[in-house]
Amino acid sequence: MNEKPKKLINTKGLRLDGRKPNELRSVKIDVGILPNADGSAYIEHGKNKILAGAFGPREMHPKHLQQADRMVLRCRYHMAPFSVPERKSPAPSRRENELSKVIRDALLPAVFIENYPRTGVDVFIEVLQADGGTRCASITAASLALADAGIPMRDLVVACAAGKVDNKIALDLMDIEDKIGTADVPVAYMPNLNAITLLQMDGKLSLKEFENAVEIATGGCKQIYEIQKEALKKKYEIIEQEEEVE
Amino acid sequence: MNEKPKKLINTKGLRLDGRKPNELRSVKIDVGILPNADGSAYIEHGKNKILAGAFGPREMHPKHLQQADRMVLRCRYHMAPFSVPERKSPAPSRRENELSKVIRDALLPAVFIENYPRTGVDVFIEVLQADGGTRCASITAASLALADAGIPMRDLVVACAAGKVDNKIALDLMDIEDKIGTADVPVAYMPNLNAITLLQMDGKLSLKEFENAVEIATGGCKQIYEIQKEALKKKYEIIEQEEEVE
Amino acid sequence: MNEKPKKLINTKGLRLDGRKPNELRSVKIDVGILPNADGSAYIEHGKNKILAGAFGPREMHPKHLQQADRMVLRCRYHMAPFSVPERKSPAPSRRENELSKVIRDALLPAVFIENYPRTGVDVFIEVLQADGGTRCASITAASLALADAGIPMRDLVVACAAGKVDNKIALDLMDIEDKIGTADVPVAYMPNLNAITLLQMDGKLSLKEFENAVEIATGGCKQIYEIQKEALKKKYEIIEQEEEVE
Amino acid sequence: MSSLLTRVKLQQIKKAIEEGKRLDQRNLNEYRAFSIEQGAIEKAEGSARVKLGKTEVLVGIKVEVGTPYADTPNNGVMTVNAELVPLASSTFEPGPPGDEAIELSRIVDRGIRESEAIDTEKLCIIPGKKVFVVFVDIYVLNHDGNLIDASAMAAVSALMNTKMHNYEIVDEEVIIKQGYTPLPMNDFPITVTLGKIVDKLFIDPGLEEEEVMDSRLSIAFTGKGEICAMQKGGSGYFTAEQLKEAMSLAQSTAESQRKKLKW
Amino acid sequence: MSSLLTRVKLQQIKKAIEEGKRLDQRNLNEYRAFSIEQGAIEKAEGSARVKLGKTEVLVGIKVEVGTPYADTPNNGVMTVNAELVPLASSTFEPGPPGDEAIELSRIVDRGIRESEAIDTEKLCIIPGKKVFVVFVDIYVLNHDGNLIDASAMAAVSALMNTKMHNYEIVDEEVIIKQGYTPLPMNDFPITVTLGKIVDKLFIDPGLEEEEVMDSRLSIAFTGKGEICAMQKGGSGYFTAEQLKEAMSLAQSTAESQRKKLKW
Amino acid sequence: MSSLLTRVKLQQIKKAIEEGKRLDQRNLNEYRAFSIEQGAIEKAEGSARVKLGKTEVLVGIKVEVGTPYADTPNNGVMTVNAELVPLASSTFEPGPPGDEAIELSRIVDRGIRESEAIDTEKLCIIPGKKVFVVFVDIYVLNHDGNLIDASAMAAVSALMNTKMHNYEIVDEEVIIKQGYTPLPMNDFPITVTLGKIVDKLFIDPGLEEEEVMDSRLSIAFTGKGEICAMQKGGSGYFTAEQLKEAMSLAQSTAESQRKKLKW
Repeated sequence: MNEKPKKLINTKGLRLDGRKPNELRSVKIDVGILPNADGSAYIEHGKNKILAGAFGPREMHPKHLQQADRMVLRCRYHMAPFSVPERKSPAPSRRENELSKVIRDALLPAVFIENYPRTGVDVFIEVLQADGGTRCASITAASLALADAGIPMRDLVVACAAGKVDNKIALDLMDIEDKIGTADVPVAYMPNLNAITLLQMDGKLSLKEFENAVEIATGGCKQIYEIQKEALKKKYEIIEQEEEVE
Repeated sequence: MNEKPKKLINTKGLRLDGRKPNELRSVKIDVGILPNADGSAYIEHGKNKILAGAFGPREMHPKHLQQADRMVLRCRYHMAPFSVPERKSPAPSRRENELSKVIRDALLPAVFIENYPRTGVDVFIEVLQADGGTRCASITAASLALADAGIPMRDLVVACAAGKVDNKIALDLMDIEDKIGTADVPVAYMPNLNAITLLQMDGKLSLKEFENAVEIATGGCKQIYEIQKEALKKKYEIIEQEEEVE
Repeated sequence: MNEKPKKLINTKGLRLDGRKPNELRSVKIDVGILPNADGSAYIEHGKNKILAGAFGPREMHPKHLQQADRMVLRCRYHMAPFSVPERKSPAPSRRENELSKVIRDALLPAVFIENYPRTGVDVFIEVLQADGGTRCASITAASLALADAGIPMRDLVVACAAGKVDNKIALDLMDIEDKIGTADVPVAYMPNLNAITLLQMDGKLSLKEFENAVEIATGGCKQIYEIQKEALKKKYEIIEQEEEVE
Repeated sequence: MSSLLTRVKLQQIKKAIEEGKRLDQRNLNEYRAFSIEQGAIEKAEGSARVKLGKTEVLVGIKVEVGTPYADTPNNGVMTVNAELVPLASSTFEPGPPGDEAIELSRIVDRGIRESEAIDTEKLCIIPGKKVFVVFVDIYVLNHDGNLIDASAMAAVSALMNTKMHNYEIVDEEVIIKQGYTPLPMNDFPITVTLGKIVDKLFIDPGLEEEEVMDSRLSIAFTGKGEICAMQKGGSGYFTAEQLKEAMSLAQSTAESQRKKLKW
Repeated sequence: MSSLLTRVKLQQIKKAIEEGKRLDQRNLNEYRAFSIEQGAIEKAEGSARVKLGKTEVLVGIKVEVGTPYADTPNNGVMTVNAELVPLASSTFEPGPPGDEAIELSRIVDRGIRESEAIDTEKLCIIPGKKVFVVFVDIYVLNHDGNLIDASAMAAVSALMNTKMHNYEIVDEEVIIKQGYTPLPMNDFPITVTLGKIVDKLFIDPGLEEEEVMDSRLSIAFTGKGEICAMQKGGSGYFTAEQLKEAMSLAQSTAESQRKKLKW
Repeated sequence: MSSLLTRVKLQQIKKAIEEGKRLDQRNLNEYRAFSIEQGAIEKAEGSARVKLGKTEVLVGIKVEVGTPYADTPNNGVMTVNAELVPLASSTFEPGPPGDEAIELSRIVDRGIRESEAIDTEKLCIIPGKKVFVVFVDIYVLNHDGNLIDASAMAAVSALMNTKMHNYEIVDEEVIIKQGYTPLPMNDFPITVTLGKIVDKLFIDPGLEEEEVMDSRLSIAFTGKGEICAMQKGGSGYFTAEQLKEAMSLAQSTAESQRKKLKW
């Protein structure tokens, strides 16, 4: 039942799910959906389903990790045991540990960390269903959770990958394309500052292909950025309406 | 060699060890047998052999667990590797963790925790041999260890189970009855206050059978309560005698 | 390929590597080779290759381990995964934990621990290649790392084993002799004080054989002591030369 | 926790209940409204997301081939795990399950196991060698009280929603075929939790009520109304009379809850 | 630990020993009285409870079927584990064995292993595939000094008391039969520990003596009087002369201890 | 870390780089001198010790028989682990690998894996059952900056130096024979790391430079000049223009580094 398809792009130039090479999967985002978190967001990016919650700024524990001149940002990327085809142990894997670190490195450039010295902010990311590109969708949601928590930020961070499938550079790989394809380049981006904050790669690409991949990935980021902003606006419209009612 | 018997109650109405359905196993208790603990008790309940030691009230470590308005009670239920037919790893299992929690919940109602704010009391329970009903025997011993340590208490807590074997409600199941029987209801009880402080159940019982089981379990508790008090008295008689001699 | 030799000492009285029974393996030592450690030493003892680094005296963490009247010495003996024929997990084994403790007990008698109250000194030992006698070579290197860090000491500690192979007491067993031989006696020694600070044994020896083994082991220690002192001197000659040049 | 709420509010809650009222306007024997979304995680073999007031629990089911226990060679295996993920409450810490999570998973486990809800004999592939293992993973997404009932409800809803791959056995190897079969279920338990303050009992405690209540009692009932699991929690106690009242309150609540489910 | 006793008392103990006396009236070369209760845990394959002064150690033995080590395919396996359970001393913490417990288990292990006390060849079931594994679990129930000797004595006593199930092999499977056979033993080691303060040696240190002594030396002897294991501990040292004195003191003590055992 | 250096020195380093200079007199695009000693650990199947400035990394390779992954039954397995041993820096703590060590091992892993440096098909012994497992253990012995490049270089050098035992298969068992074969290698990647301060890029950051730089970019190149792995680190970012500049700088550096290696 795990037979691999031979072609990822058909003769009409379409991918297995009908997308064109430079087409995003559908992206839906809701902000502020976790009552107990200070900020939160839920993203469905293709079949990925991911929750992000931000807590803080709050007193930093343990104390010896406090920084006298800035806020400390911590991230935890975690996958639910049922999020992947074979049950995943709930203990964090080395991959999850690495992704927690690179996601933090991707969010940090956006945050005015000097604003709240001695405090800590925790971002918890839970992947409920995974279908390729979870680290990107996690960053997109986590940056909204931070914004929703009222953390001062230079810009939202938005992320999307591009890769190489059937010898073509394609946008936003889903799981099977990631597995069978020959390269994957996840990119996180702050559109207003034209700043790349996450960049990883595996596979093989020429320098030219790589530049092409980064270009179409940032293009994808710009599209998702609009959805991000819309989701944030919607949350605050609802709040304003609620306030009017009161 | 592990052939299961077909009948747990024979035609004369007696169980595999010759007891009647509403008969306790033999219970022997010694108080104050651990020189280094502040209070201690040893119980042989049937073939169960269990030690409990109490330490405190003492300074609570780590400090952030201190409570400004009360004493903190901690319990650890632990089984020796050789206490069961197949060697048990000494690392605490999920079952041991759960039992530590429910035993603590069973002892707490008896303790005047507001008497010693900021302090901690630790109760350590070691099951040296297990034969069904260890949580009950542990509670019986642990409450004596607390009393022996001089912790002010509303009453002793005493525990005993009842269950259903061969379609009959029976008192104080031993291991094989617990395994083959169809229900087990462990009950902890403070006789003077008529207060049930532990109640668990697994198996299937009608509401009526359940009420019956609780009734005969509390009956068993009352019998063991006498043995508890006797053991406590014996310890203090010995001390008084020793003091007279001096 | 793992065929065991039948004889460890041949008809000429020589061992598998050509040594006589009371002959040491070659020992080379360099002091001060780790730039980031406060003191360090590298030893090649036969095919053993071991690094030791000392850090401190420095503030002791965690604070509750501080001692008001003395310095605290901590040791960690650790083997690289590639140091032994079958890859070793990098997590410390029970053997490594025990050796960390006995090595600390072997070094402590040499250190004036009352000189730096409230501080801590850490000695980290990494076995890069193991060939029998790693605990002894580790002690020899670790005591030099402490001296190189400027920790005040009564004497250097030097260590060497003796054992029984082919019914003969022999000095400084290598791995295969340790495995096939019938006894091994590692000894650590402070030559100036004639003080034995580590003594372990496994195998079977008569009291007389044991005394003989300790005697030739301390003899070996005395030889290595000269190499130790030479290595320390060399380090400080180089420093003095460098200072002259400046 | 008491730093999270003013002592005043907690006192009010307590006082109200002692007077037979609740601050959220519920009657003492009134359950909060709940919703169940089955199949929320379409890539899992089964799943359900339950909202009970603001408490939210997601359960995902994975079914994999494994080995049976030595003493039940003809039965499949069920294992329940609960994660109190830190985004659900500022009081939850990342890390391996603590006592609270372990107790939660074990209560849910017993309710399912003792009611014999899953027909584990039908999960046997090759007796003594290969069986299906059903992993029930409880994921608490928001904590607003009564995690036990919400988790039990989500677990049972997810199991009722579970589809296993069809398979055949070739040379003792399991070969997955096209199509799916529902997980074989005999029954489903309903778990009802009530709280106690002094001598007042109330159904389905909310988070703030949990902080002031003396004790908790959770009871699971089979489809025939038998009791199949029970757990007392908290630092208080029940008298025999209170217990009787609690049992009857729980049973009638379980019946009315069962009617709301369409299975 | 020094907070547990007044410094004054510790000074007295030290001073007394320097003068050749002990505060508990023992001679320097005098062992505390001990008792051995074999079979204390009747459901284990073997067990023994040893009291040495107020020190109390329980050892239980389990014998199970397992796989041999690759380099000894014809030999059964022995494994020793020690738990310093927290009810034995306010200085013992719950959790995985620390350095002290690990050292304790390894000293006891070496004494048994190097004396070849267990006839491990007789524990082979199917060479290279199945052997008996002997689990020696040391449980320290009260700590009043010299855990090494008490544990070694309890471990050996438990092994001498161990009975294994009879079995037969059918199709490479081990089938348990009725009846029992004693664990095959060749020998049993006696372990003697002595302490040193300045230049005075004394046998069987008590807890308070352990707190003031410079160093410790533990020596295991076979039935023929050979040395089969040794371990120095503590932050002090032994001169060659002290070592010689210690060895002879230990050997004569081991002989008299051995006579007290009836095996 | 800033307690390790005076703030003054860190300010100087930063200011110098902003002016296009480096405090250790290197040009921005200049690598530190390095040396490679292959075979340092003669008892391992392969090993290499790399010094890059004062940074020192030892990699040892063990090759053992294991089982393949289910989805690649015809391929051997490679696994990379990194230990930041505490003698390498006062900032490294003993214990299981932290985030930094895990990231390091995963970057090195991806460079080797994605360049298909090892011919893993030749490491298959019995398809689906037995393959060779290549353990790459990175041991950081001194930390003076740019652990990524030093570790990648040491790992590749060790693999190029690795010799496996000859073997034959008898009854599905692997029998080791006399003699050795080199590990089958197709290619070797070169990894180049650069730092960024404001808009200045510089190659091969030293330890102090790492403390003041905004971000880091590591790129691995195959023998044909393709990119095969990449990782951005640190709390800063790259603009599209900076990224282009970084790629071209890294590529030319990788080419000149490759020429210095004789393989």
